[in-house]
Amino acid sequence: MGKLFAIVLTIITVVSTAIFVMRVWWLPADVSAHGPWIDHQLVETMVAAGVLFVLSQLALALFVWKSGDRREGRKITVFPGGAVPIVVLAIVLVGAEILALTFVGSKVWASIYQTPPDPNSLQIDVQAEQFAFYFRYPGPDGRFGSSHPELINEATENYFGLDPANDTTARDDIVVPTLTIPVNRPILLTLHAKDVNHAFYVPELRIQQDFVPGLVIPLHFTATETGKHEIVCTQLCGLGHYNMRAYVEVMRQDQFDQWLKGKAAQQ
Amino acid sequence: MRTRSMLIPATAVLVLGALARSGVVRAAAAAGAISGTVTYTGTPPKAKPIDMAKEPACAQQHATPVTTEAVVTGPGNALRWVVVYISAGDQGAAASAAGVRYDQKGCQYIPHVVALQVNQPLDIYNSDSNSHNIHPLAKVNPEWNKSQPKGAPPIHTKFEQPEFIPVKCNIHPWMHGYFVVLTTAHSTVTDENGGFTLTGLPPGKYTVTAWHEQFGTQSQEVTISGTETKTIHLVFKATPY
Amino acid sequence: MLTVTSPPSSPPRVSPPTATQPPESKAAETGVWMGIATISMSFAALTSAMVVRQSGAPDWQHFQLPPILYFNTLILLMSSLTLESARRRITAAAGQVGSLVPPVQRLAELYLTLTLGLLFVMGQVVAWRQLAAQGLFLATSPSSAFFYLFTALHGLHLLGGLVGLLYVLHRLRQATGPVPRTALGAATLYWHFMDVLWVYLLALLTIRV
Amino acid sequence: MHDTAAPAVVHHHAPPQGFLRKHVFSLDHKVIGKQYLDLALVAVCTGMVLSWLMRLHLAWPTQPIPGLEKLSPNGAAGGLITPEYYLSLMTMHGTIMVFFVLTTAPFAGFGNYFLPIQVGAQDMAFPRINMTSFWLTFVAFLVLIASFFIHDGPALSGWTAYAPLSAVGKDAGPGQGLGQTLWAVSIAIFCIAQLLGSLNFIATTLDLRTKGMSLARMPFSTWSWFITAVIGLIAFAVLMPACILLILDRVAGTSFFIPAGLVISDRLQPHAGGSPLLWQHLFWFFGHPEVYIAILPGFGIVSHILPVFARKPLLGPRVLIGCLIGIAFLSYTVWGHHMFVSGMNPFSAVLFSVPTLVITIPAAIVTMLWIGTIYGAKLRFTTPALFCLGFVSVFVSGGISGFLLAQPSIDTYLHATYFVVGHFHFVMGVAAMFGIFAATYFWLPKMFGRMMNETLGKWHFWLTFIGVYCVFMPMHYLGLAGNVRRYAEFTDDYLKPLIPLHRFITIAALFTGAAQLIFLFNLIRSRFRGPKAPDNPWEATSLEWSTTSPPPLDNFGGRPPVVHRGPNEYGVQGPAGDYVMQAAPEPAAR
Repeated sequence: MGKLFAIVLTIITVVSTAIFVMRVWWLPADVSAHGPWIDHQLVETMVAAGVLFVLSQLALALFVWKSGDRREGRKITVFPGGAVPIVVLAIVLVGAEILALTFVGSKVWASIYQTPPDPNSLQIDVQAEQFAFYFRYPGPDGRFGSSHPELINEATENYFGLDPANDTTARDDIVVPTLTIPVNRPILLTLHAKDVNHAFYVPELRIQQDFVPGLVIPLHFTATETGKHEIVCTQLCGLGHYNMRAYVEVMRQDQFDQWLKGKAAQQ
Repeated sequence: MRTRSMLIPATAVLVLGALARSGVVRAAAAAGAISGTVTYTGTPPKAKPIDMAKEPACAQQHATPVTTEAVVTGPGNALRWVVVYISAGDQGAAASAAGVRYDQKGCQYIPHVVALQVNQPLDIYNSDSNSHNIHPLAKVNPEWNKSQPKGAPPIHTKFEQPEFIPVKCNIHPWMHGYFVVLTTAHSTVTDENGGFTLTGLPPGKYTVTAWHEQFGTQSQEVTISGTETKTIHLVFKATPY
Repeated sequence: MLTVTSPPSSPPRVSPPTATQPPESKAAETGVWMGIATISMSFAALTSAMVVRQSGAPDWQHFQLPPILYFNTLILLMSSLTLESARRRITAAAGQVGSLVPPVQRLAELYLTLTLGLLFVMGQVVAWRQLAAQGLFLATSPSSAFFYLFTALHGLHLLGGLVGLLYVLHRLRQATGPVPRTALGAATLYWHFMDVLWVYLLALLTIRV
Repeated sequence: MHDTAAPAVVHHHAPPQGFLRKHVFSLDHKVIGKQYLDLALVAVCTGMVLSWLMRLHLAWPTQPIPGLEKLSPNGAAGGLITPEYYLSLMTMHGTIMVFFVLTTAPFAGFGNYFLPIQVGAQDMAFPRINMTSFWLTFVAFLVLIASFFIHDGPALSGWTAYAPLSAVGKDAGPGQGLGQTLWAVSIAIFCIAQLLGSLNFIATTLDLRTKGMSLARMPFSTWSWFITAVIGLIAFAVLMPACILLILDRVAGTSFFIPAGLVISDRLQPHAGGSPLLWQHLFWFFGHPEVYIAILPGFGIVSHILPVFARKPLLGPRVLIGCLIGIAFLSYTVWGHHMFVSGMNPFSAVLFSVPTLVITIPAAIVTMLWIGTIYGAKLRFTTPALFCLGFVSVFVSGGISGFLLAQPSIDTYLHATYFVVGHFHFVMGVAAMFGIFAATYFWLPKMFGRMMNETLGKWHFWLTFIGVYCVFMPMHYLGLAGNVRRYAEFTDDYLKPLIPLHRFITIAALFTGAAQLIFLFNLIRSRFRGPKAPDNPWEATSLEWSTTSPPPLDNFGGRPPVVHRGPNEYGVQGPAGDYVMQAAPEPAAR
C-alpha cells in the first residue's frame, strides 16, 4: 500500500508540474509596459514554489515507500537531528524566499501602484454598472462635465448622469462602450461605480482593480501593442456578472486621433 | 411564479370562453372608432446610436446601428411609441385572453412599448443567442427580475394593477421598454407615422389620452355616435434634453 | 454559563465529596472571562466601524446626548457597588458558617441591584424616546444609528446579566446546598464588566456624537 | 495550569430519561457532538449536490438538467440554470461548506465529542450552553436552507456577501431580497452558536482537565481545538456585529455600508455616506481566521492520528504546538491580502503581504514535522492513516500556491481567477475534508463501538485522492489563463477555449462525488452493522482509548483517569506493545 501511495503521488506530482512547465495553459501574451515585471515575478515565484512542491511531495512519497518496510525486527528511526534541523531549514529556506519575494515583489508593486500617473496621461473616466462598462472622453473642450447620479438615464444613454441642458462642458463629452486608447501613451482611468462593486480586469494588460461605489479609484497603465482585448468584471455584481464585459482597443496614435475626431463630430 | 403564471392564462381562457358564449362580451355591432395622429412641436432630442460592442452577437444583427427609442419621430413631426387609450367613458370589459408577444431580438425589445389590459397574458420570448434579464421596474404591481437564457422557455406573466411599468435588461443597459397596463381594452400604440386607430367603441362620450414616456400625457374629449370614425389630432411639446 | 454548579440531583457518580464542600469548578469564572473577551472584541469591531464610518462622511450629524444618560450611569455604578457589597458579605458569611445559605434578609442588596439594573434599562428606554422626540431615529444619521446600536446591544447584554443575577438569587434562596460562590462571583464579574463597558460607550458617544 | 487540581465536579445532570432528553435535547457532549456531525453530513451532501449542479452548468450550459425544473421551477425553467440561480447555488455552496461543514464537523463535532474525553472530563464545562449552541447552529442551518423555498430565491452575493450588493435590497437583482436577509440572519445566529461553543471549549480545556493532565500533556487534537476556539472567540465576535450592521442596512434603512448616490436599476437609493470597504475589512478580519478555524482541527487530527499509525512519536511536539499558536496569532494580521485589488491604500497591501508570507513558515514547519514523522516509521496503512498522508499531500499542494497569491503584484493578475478557487479548495476544503475523513475512520469505532469496513475505506481513499487532484489542480491552469471565477457561463472569447478543461473538471467532480457514496454507505452500515470494536483498536495512547467503546455517560464509568505522561509515547516498550497509554501508571521504558 505504501508503494502504491508513493507511485500515485509521484505520478500526480510529475503530471501536475509538467503541465505547468510545458505551459499548456498559460498567461496570454503581455501587452503592457509594467507586465514584464509581473510576469518575471510570477515565473520566479512559480519556480521557487514549484521546487518546494516537488521536493515535499517526493519526500513524502519516498518516506512512505520506505516506511512500508515490514521486515521483522526493523526498528523505527528518528529523523536525523530531530525537529531542530526542520525548524532551522524552514526558517532559513522559506524565510529567505519570503525576504526575496517581499523585497522584489513590493518593488514591482510599488512601481505599478504606488507611483503617481504620468502627467501627460490620457485621462478617461470609467463608469461601471450592472452589467456594463462605459468610457468617457472629455471632448474637444478638454473638460469633463460633472456627474449627477439623479440624472442617470439609460433609456437616453445618459450613463454618467450628465446635464447637457445646464452644463456646457458636458455637451461634448464622448461616451462609448469600448475603451479606445492610443498605443505607448500612458493612460489614466478614473474608476466610478454607480451601483455595486465591480472590477476592471484585462489579462493581457496584467491589470485588475475593483470599482467601489462612493470612491473614485485612479488606475494607470500603458499599452505597448495595438490590438483588441476583452475587459471583464471580476467582482461579483449580480445576475449578469458573467456577461459584464467590454473591449479595449489599442490603436496607433494617428488612428486614435482620427477616431476621436469622428466621435466628437457626432456629438 | 412560474407555476402560478402558467395556471392563470389557462383559467382566463376558460372563463372568457364561457363569458363569450353567454353573451356577456358584447359583439362589435354598432361600434364606432377613433383614429388620428400624434405629433410634436418644438425640438425633440436626437436619437442616439446604440453601440452594442459589448454583445457582438447582437451588434452583428444590425447593419446600421439602431438608435435609442425613448423619442422616435417620423415624417411630418410624427411621434412614435405613444400609447393612445380611452381613459374615461369606457364601459369596461373583461381582459382579453389573447396573449401579447414581447420579444427580445438583436438586443432590442420588440415592440418597444406594449399596451396591455389588466390581467392580459404577456408572453416574453428570447430570440437571441445570448441571455437577457427582464426587469419590470414596477411599483404598484410586484416587481420581478429574471434571466432568460438562450433556449429557455418563454416567460408567461400578467399584471393585476394598471401601471406604466418601465422594463429593462440590466445585462444590456440600453434595452429599455414599457409595459403599459391599462384597465381599458381600448388602447393602441402609434406607428412610425404617428398614426393610431381605436376600434369597437359603442356610441358614447370618451376621453382619449395619449401617453409618451418622455413628454407626459395629452387628452381630448370625443363623442361617438353610431358607427362613425372620428379623427383626432394629439400634439406633444418636445424638449431637446 | 451559570448552570455549572447546580447541586447534584442524583447520587454522584464521581468519587464522593470527601470534604464538606466539594471542590467548586472555576469554569464559570473562566466562562465569564471568555465572554468578556468576546463582547469586548465585538464592541471593538463596532468602534472601529464607527471610526471608519465617521471619517470623511458628510452625513455625520452631531447631536446632544440626552442628559438622562448621565443619571443612568450613576444608577448603574451604584448597582455595581451594591452587588459587590452583597457578594463580599455572602461569601464571607459562607466562609464562617460552612456551607450554610445566608438568611434571606442578607439578600436585600441583591434585590436592590436587580432594581437598579432594571431602572437603568428603563432609563435607557427613556433616553431613546427623548431622541426620537427630537426626530432622531435609527436611520436618521450614522451618529444616531451608532447611538441606538450601542445602547441596544449593551442593554441586551445587561439584561443577560440580570437573568444571571436572578438565577444566582434563586440558588441562594434555596434552603439546601452549598453557597454558589463561583456563580455569584461570575455574575458579579460580568455585572462589573457591563459597568465598564457602559462607561466606555458613554465616553465614546460623548466624544464622537 | 491546575496540574494538581482534583477533577472538578461537573457532570451533575442525571442520566437522561426519555427519547427527547436522550437523543434530541441531550446535555451529553457525546450526543451533541454526534448531532453536530449528523448536521454536517446533511450539509455536506447538500453542498456537494449544489457543486455538481454548478459544474454541470459550467460544462454544458445549454443542456437542460432533467428533473431540476421540478426542484426549482423559478431558478431553472426548462431545466436550464439561470445565471442568478447559478450564483445562488454558488453562494449557498460556499456558505454551507465553510460554515456548516468545515466549521461544524472538525471543530464543533469531533471537538465536542473528544475534547472532554481527551482531557479526562465528564462533560463540557457548560452542558446547557453546549446544547444551546448546537440548536442555534441547527436553526441557523434551517434559516439558510429556507431561502431555497422563497419566491425570490437564495442570496447570490457569494459567501463573502460584499456590500453594497448584499446591502441594498431587491433593486440589486434577484436573491437580494428576502434571500439575502435570511443569509445574514442565519450567519448571525451561527456566530452566536460558535461563540458559545468556543467559550465552552476554552473553559473545559482550562478548568476541567483531570489529575495529571497538564497543558503540555494534552493530545495535539485537544490543543488544536483549544487554539481554534480561541480564534473563533475573536473571529465570530467580529462577524456578528458586521452581520447586525448588514441586517440594519437591509431592513432599517441605515447606511453603514451603502454610500450616497447609488443608482441601481434606474433608482436612486435613499442612502448616504456608508463605506463598502468597511464590510470587506470586517468580513475578512473574520474570514481569514475562519480559514484556520477550518484547517487547524485538521492539523490537530493529523498530528494526533499520524503517530498512531506511524508507530513512532510525532516529531517536535512542542514545536508543533508553538507553530499552531503562531499561526493563530498571525491569522489576525493577514486579512488584507484578500483586498489587494479592492481599492484600499496600495501601501497597506505590502503591510498585509509580509505576514501572509511569514505565516507560511509555521505552516511549512508543521508539514515538515509530519513528513519527518513518517521518515523511518513503521506505517500501518489503515484508512485513517491513508487519509492523513493524503491530507499532508493536498495541504502542501494548496499551501504552496499561496506564495503566488500572497504577493500583491502577482495577485493583480491571479485575483478572482480559478487559481484562487483551486488554492482554497485544496488548502481549506479538501485538506479539511481529508482531516474529517481520517477522524471519522479513526474515531467511529470509539463513537459507535463498531469498526468501519477497511476495503471500502481504501477504495474511498484512492478514488477521492486521485479525484481531488483531477478536480482542483486544473483550476490552477485555468487561473493562469485568466479564467475569472463566479461566472455562470463563459461567453468571453478568451474563455471559450478553456471550456474543454472545464468539462474535464466536471467529469472528475462527478466521479469524485460518486466516490463519496462509498463513504456514505460505509458510514451508515458500519454505524449499525459493523463488527464490534474493541476499546483500543488502533493501539493508541490518549484517554479516549482508555474507556469503553462507546464511552459511558460520564465517559469513564465513575473512575476519572489519572494521567502520567503525554500522548506521544509510541515506539517504546510498553505493557501492551510498542506504546504506553497516558493513563497507564507504569513508567515507560525507551
